[in-house]
Amino acid sequence: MGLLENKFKENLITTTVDSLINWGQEKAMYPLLLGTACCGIEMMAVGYSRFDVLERFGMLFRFSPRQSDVMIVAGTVTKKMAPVIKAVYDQMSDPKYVIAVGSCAISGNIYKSYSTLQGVDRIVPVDIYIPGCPPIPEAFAYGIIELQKVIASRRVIRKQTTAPAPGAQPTVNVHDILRPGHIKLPTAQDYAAHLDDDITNYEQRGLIEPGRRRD
Amino acid sequence: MFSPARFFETGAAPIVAPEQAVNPQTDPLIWFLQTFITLFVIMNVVLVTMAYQTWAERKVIARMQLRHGPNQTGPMGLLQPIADAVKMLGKEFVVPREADKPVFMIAPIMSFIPAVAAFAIIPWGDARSEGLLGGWIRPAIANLNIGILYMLALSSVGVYGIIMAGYSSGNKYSMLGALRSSGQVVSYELTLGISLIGVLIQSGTLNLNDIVRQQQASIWFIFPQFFGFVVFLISGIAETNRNPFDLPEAESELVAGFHLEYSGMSFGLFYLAEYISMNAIAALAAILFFGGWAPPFDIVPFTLIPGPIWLFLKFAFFLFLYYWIRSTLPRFRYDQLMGLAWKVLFPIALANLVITAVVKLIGVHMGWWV
Amino acid sequence: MPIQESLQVVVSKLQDKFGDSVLSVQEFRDEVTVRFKPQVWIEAHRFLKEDEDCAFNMLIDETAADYPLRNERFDVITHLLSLGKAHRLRLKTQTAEHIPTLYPVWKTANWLERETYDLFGIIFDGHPDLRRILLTEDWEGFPLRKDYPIEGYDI
Amino acid sequence: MSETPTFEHSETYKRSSERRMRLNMGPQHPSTHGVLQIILDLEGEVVMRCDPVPGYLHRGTEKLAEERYYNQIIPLTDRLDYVSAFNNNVAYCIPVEKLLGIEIPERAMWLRVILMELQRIASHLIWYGTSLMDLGAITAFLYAMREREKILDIFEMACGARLTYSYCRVGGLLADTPPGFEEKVAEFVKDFPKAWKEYTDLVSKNPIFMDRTMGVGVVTPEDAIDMGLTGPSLRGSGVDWDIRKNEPYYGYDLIDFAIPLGTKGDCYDRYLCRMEEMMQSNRIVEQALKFLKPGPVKAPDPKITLPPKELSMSQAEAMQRHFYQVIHGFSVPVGETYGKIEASKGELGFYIISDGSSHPYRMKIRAPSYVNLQSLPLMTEGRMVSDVITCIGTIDIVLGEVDR
Repeated sequence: MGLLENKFKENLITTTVDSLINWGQEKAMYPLLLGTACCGIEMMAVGYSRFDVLERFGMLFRFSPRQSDVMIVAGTVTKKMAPVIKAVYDQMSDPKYVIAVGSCAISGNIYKSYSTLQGVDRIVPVDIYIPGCPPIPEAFAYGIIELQKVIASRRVIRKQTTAPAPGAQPTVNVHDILRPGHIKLPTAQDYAAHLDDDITNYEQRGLIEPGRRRD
Repeated sequence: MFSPARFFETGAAPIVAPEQAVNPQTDPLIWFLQTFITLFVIMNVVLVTMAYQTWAERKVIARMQLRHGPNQTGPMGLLQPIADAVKMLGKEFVVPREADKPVFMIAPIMSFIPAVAAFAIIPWGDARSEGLLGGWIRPAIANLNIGILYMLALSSVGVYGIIMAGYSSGNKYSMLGALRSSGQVVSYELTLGISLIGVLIQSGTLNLNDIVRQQQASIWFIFPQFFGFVVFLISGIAETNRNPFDLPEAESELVAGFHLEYSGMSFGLFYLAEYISMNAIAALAAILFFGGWAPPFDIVPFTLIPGPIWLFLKFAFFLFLYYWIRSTLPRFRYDQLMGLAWKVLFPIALANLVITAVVKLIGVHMGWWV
Repeated sequence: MPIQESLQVVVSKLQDKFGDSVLSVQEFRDEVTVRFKPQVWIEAHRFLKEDEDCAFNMLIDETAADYPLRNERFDVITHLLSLGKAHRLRLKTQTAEHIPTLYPVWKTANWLERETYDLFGIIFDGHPDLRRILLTEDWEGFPLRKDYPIEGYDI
Repeated sequence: MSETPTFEHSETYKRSSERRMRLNMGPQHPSTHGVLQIILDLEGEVVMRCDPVPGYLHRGTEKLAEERYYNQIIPLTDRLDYVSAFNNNVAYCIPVEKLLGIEIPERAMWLRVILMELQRIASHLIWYGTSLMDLGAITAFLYAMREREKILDIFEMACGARLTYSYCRVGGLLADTPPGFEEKVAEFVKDFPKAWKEYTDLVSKNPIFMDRTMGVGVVTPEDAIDMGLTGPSLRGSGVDWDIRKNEPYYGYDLIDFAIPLGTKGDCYDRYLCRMEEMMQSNRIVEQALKFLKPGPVKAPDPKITLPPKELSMSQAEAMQRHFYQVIHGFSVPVGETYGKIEASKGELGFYIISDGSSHPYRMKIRAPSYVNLQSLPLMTEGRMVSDVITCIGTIDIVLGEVDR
C-alpha cells in the first residue's frame, strides 16, 4: 500500500476506494489481547457467548503481533512490562490501532507506586480509551464501535489534509522514562545503524553499484 | 487348480485407457479453450467456496459455543470473507530482519499451490459424459489414470511450504512448529497411503472416475473398507494440521506456529492453503469411500439431483465433521501423536490391506468376484 | 483464650533447648511469637522441623519488616505450620543485613527469600541464586524500606 | 539434608548441555494466564531447565497499603487474585477483625461463607475453561463461562460489581443484600449439578485429555509439603489438609462437606480434585442458605463501622462520627496477627503488623499462587514443552496474586 498512499486528490473514485479499504479494515479487525490484569479477564468475558462482541464484529483472536491490527492493552502496565509492550507494538504490521482498556492502562488507576507506569499512552499512541475498573463488556462494545468510526474516517490513498493524528502522540520516549538499568531494547538508531548492512555486502559482491542513495 | 497365472488375471473388465471425455475429432484449439474454461470455472468455484469456508467454520463453531458467528458485515456476516481479504491486502508485508528473504517470500506460495492443484483431478460429475453447455465445462479438469498417486504426491509437497516458512522466519517458535509439522506429515502420509491401497485393490484402478463408477455399480467402499476409511480420515486430519493434530500451529504452545512472522496476504495464503488442503482430503474421502457423484440409491428422487451437488453435499458433511472435531477435542502431545501414527494407525492400515488382498484373491479364485 | 497445649509443649521444648538465645515468647490473640538471636536461626528451624512433638513440616511464609530507627534494622519473620498437629508458630529475629538462608531446611524459602531480598535488601548467605524476582534485574534501591518514596524516583 | 539427585545431576543433562535452545515463553503468551515469563532450556522438545520469571505485574500493593487507612486497603486486595476477588476481601478482613477483637454479626458471617464458596466455584470455572483452552478444547471455556455469568449476576445483585467487588468492610459487609438474593442463589444451587455433569462428560473421560494429563507433572506428597504447595495442588498429591476442615473458621464446622483427595499427584488428580471441589462448594452454599436469617450486617461497634445512612443524615453526632471515620479512619491496637482462609488457589493469608495508628505498619500477603508457582520446575523438567502448558494450567496461578 505504500505506493498508493497519500497521493491522490479527492474525487469520486478515490473516496470510494478509501471507503472500501476502510470498510475491509473496520469489519475484520484482528485483536491482540495484552491481558495483564483484571481487565484481561473481563475482556475474555467480552468474547464469549453472553456478550459476544468480538466474534460478531468479525474480530478473531490472533496471538502473533504480525497478523493483528488492534492492540488491546487491558490491565496495569508495570515498568518491567513497558519495554515488552513497546516491542509488541513495534512488531505489529502497519495499519495498527491501540485500545487502552481500564483505568490502569489509561492513567495507572489506584496504583500510584514505584513500579507502575502511569498510563500506556506514555509509550504507545492510543486511539481509544475505555474507562472503568474493569469496564463492563457493553463499554468495550462501545469502544469497538468508536474505533470503527475512527477507521471509517481514515484517508488512505487520498492526500492527507492535516498531520496524521492517530490519537495522542506519546509524550515521552519509552527509553528515557525507565530506570537506566532496564532491559535495553534496540532503538530506532540501532536499526538505522544496521540498515545498510545488506546494501554494503551487496556492494562488496558487486550486485549494485556503490554509492547508491540509501533511503 | 491354483496357478500363479491366475494371480494377475483379475475378473474385472480389462483395463483400457479411459475414453477421452471429449471425442478426439475436435481440433486442439477448441479442446484447449474448453479445458481453459473448465479450469477457470472450477478454480473459481473452489476458491470462492474456500473463502466462504472461513465464514462457515466461524459460524458453525460459534453456534457450537452458544454464540452467533460474524453477523455485522453483510446480511448474515456473508461479506466477512471479503472483508478479511480486503483487510489482508491492505496490510503491510513485514519481512523480519534476520529472516532469510527469498525463502521467506516463496514459502506461502509453496504451500498454496499444491493445495489448489489437488482439485485438478476431482471428478465433479461422470468424466465420460458431456459436461455442461455441451462440453464447454467438463466435469473434471483432468481425468488422470493415476488420480490417487497425484493426490498423495501433492499432499507431501505441501509440507515443504510449512518447513520453509518455519525455517526462514528466524523465530524459535516457528522453527519448533516447522520441525513438528515435518515429523507429523511424514508419518501420517504413510498411513494415508496404505489406507488407500485397500480401495485400490478392491476397485483395481487408480482413476478416480472409474472408482466412483465401480461404487455406483456395486456398494460404496465405506462398507467393505470401513477400517481403511477410519484410518484415512484420521490421517487426513493429521495431514492438514487440523485440530487434534494441530501441533505445528498450536496457538497455546507455539503462539502461532510456523506462520508467526507472516502478516498481510502471505498469512492469508497460509490461511487459505490450510482450508483448501482440508477440502482436498474431504473431497477425496467423499469420492473414495462415499461414491463421489453417485446418488446413494438409483431410484427417482435421488437421481434428479445432478452429480456435482451430490459430491458437494458429501464433502460438506466431512467439513462439518472437521469443525465439530476442532471445537471439542483437545490437542495431542507430540510423542502421543507419533505414537498414534506408528503404533495404532499403521498396523490397522496394514491389516486392512492384507485382508482386502486375501479376500480379493480368494474371491477371484472362487470366481464370485464380479 | 489459652493457646493450644501442643504449642505450650513446643515453647517449653524450645526454651530448654535454646535457653538464653530465645529472647522473648509473646502470646497475642492465640498466636505465639518466639524471638531468637540470629546465631541460632537455622538450628531452631531444623529442630522445629525434625522434633516429633513440634513436627512443623511446612514453611508458610518468610518476610521482613523494617524498623529504621533500630541499629539492627530488619526483623525477619517466618510462619511455620504443622500439618499433623494443626498448630502454627511465628519466629522472629533481628538483623542488620546478613542472615543465613533457610533453603537447606525448607525448599519453599527459595523464592520467599528472593522476594525479601528484592524488596528489603536483606542478603541471605548461602542462598542458591539470590537475584531480584519481582523488579527488573538492575533496579536500584529496595522499595519496601521505609525511606523509599512510594512513587519511586522517576515518573 | 543431602541434595536429592535432581535432574541436573543425571548424565543426559550434562552431555546435552551445549546443544540446548533457550526458548523464551515470554510475558505476552496466550497460555501463561497473564504476564508470566518462562525461560525454557529446550533440547529438541524436552525441557531441560525451566525458570519462571514473575514480576511483570508487580504493582507494589504492600507498599501502597502502608499509606492507606484500613478500610481503604480493601480495593487493593480485590485486584490481587482478580479471579476470586471476594476471597481476598474476606482474607484481609479476618486479621484486622482479629486485631480489633470484634465479632461480625451472624448474617454477615453466613453471607461471607456463601459468597466465598460461590467465588470459589467461579474461580474454578475460569480455571477449567482456560486450562482446557490451553490444551486445545475451545468449547469447554464457553460453557464454563455460562455458569460463571450466573454467579456474576448474583454478585452484581449483591454489590453492583462484576469482578472487583470491595463488598467487605472491616466488621462485616458494606450493605445488606437486596430482597430476592436468597432465591437467586437457591436457583443457581439447584441447577448447577446438571451443568457440572455436562462439563465432566465433555472432558473427564476424553482419551486425549487423559493422555495429556495422566502421569504428567507428578508431585509426591513429601515434595508437595516441602515445596509449600497448598490448596487443590496439595490435595491432588494426597495430603489431607484444608483450612476449612483442620482450622475451621466462620461456621465451617457446622457444615458437612467432603475434601477430595488425589492419589498419584499428577495433573489429572488435580483436575479431579478441583472438579469435585466445585460440587462440594455447591453443597456448602446449599446448607449455608438454611443458616441465613435476617439481621444486621455490620458490627455494632460505633468506632469502626459507619452508622446507617438514614441515621447519619438525621442525627448530628451520627454524621459527625461518619465524617470522623471517613477522614481519620479507625485506629487498631498495637500487635501483629496472621489471618488465613482456604482461597480457591490455596492458603491465602494476610500478616499485619499494626503500630496503633490507623495505617498498618507492615502488611505481607501470603499468596498461594506465588508459592505454588515455585513447584513448576519440579513438575516440568525432563518433560516436553506441551506439558509445561498443562502443568501451568493445573497449578492454576493468577498473576495479580503472584506479583502482588
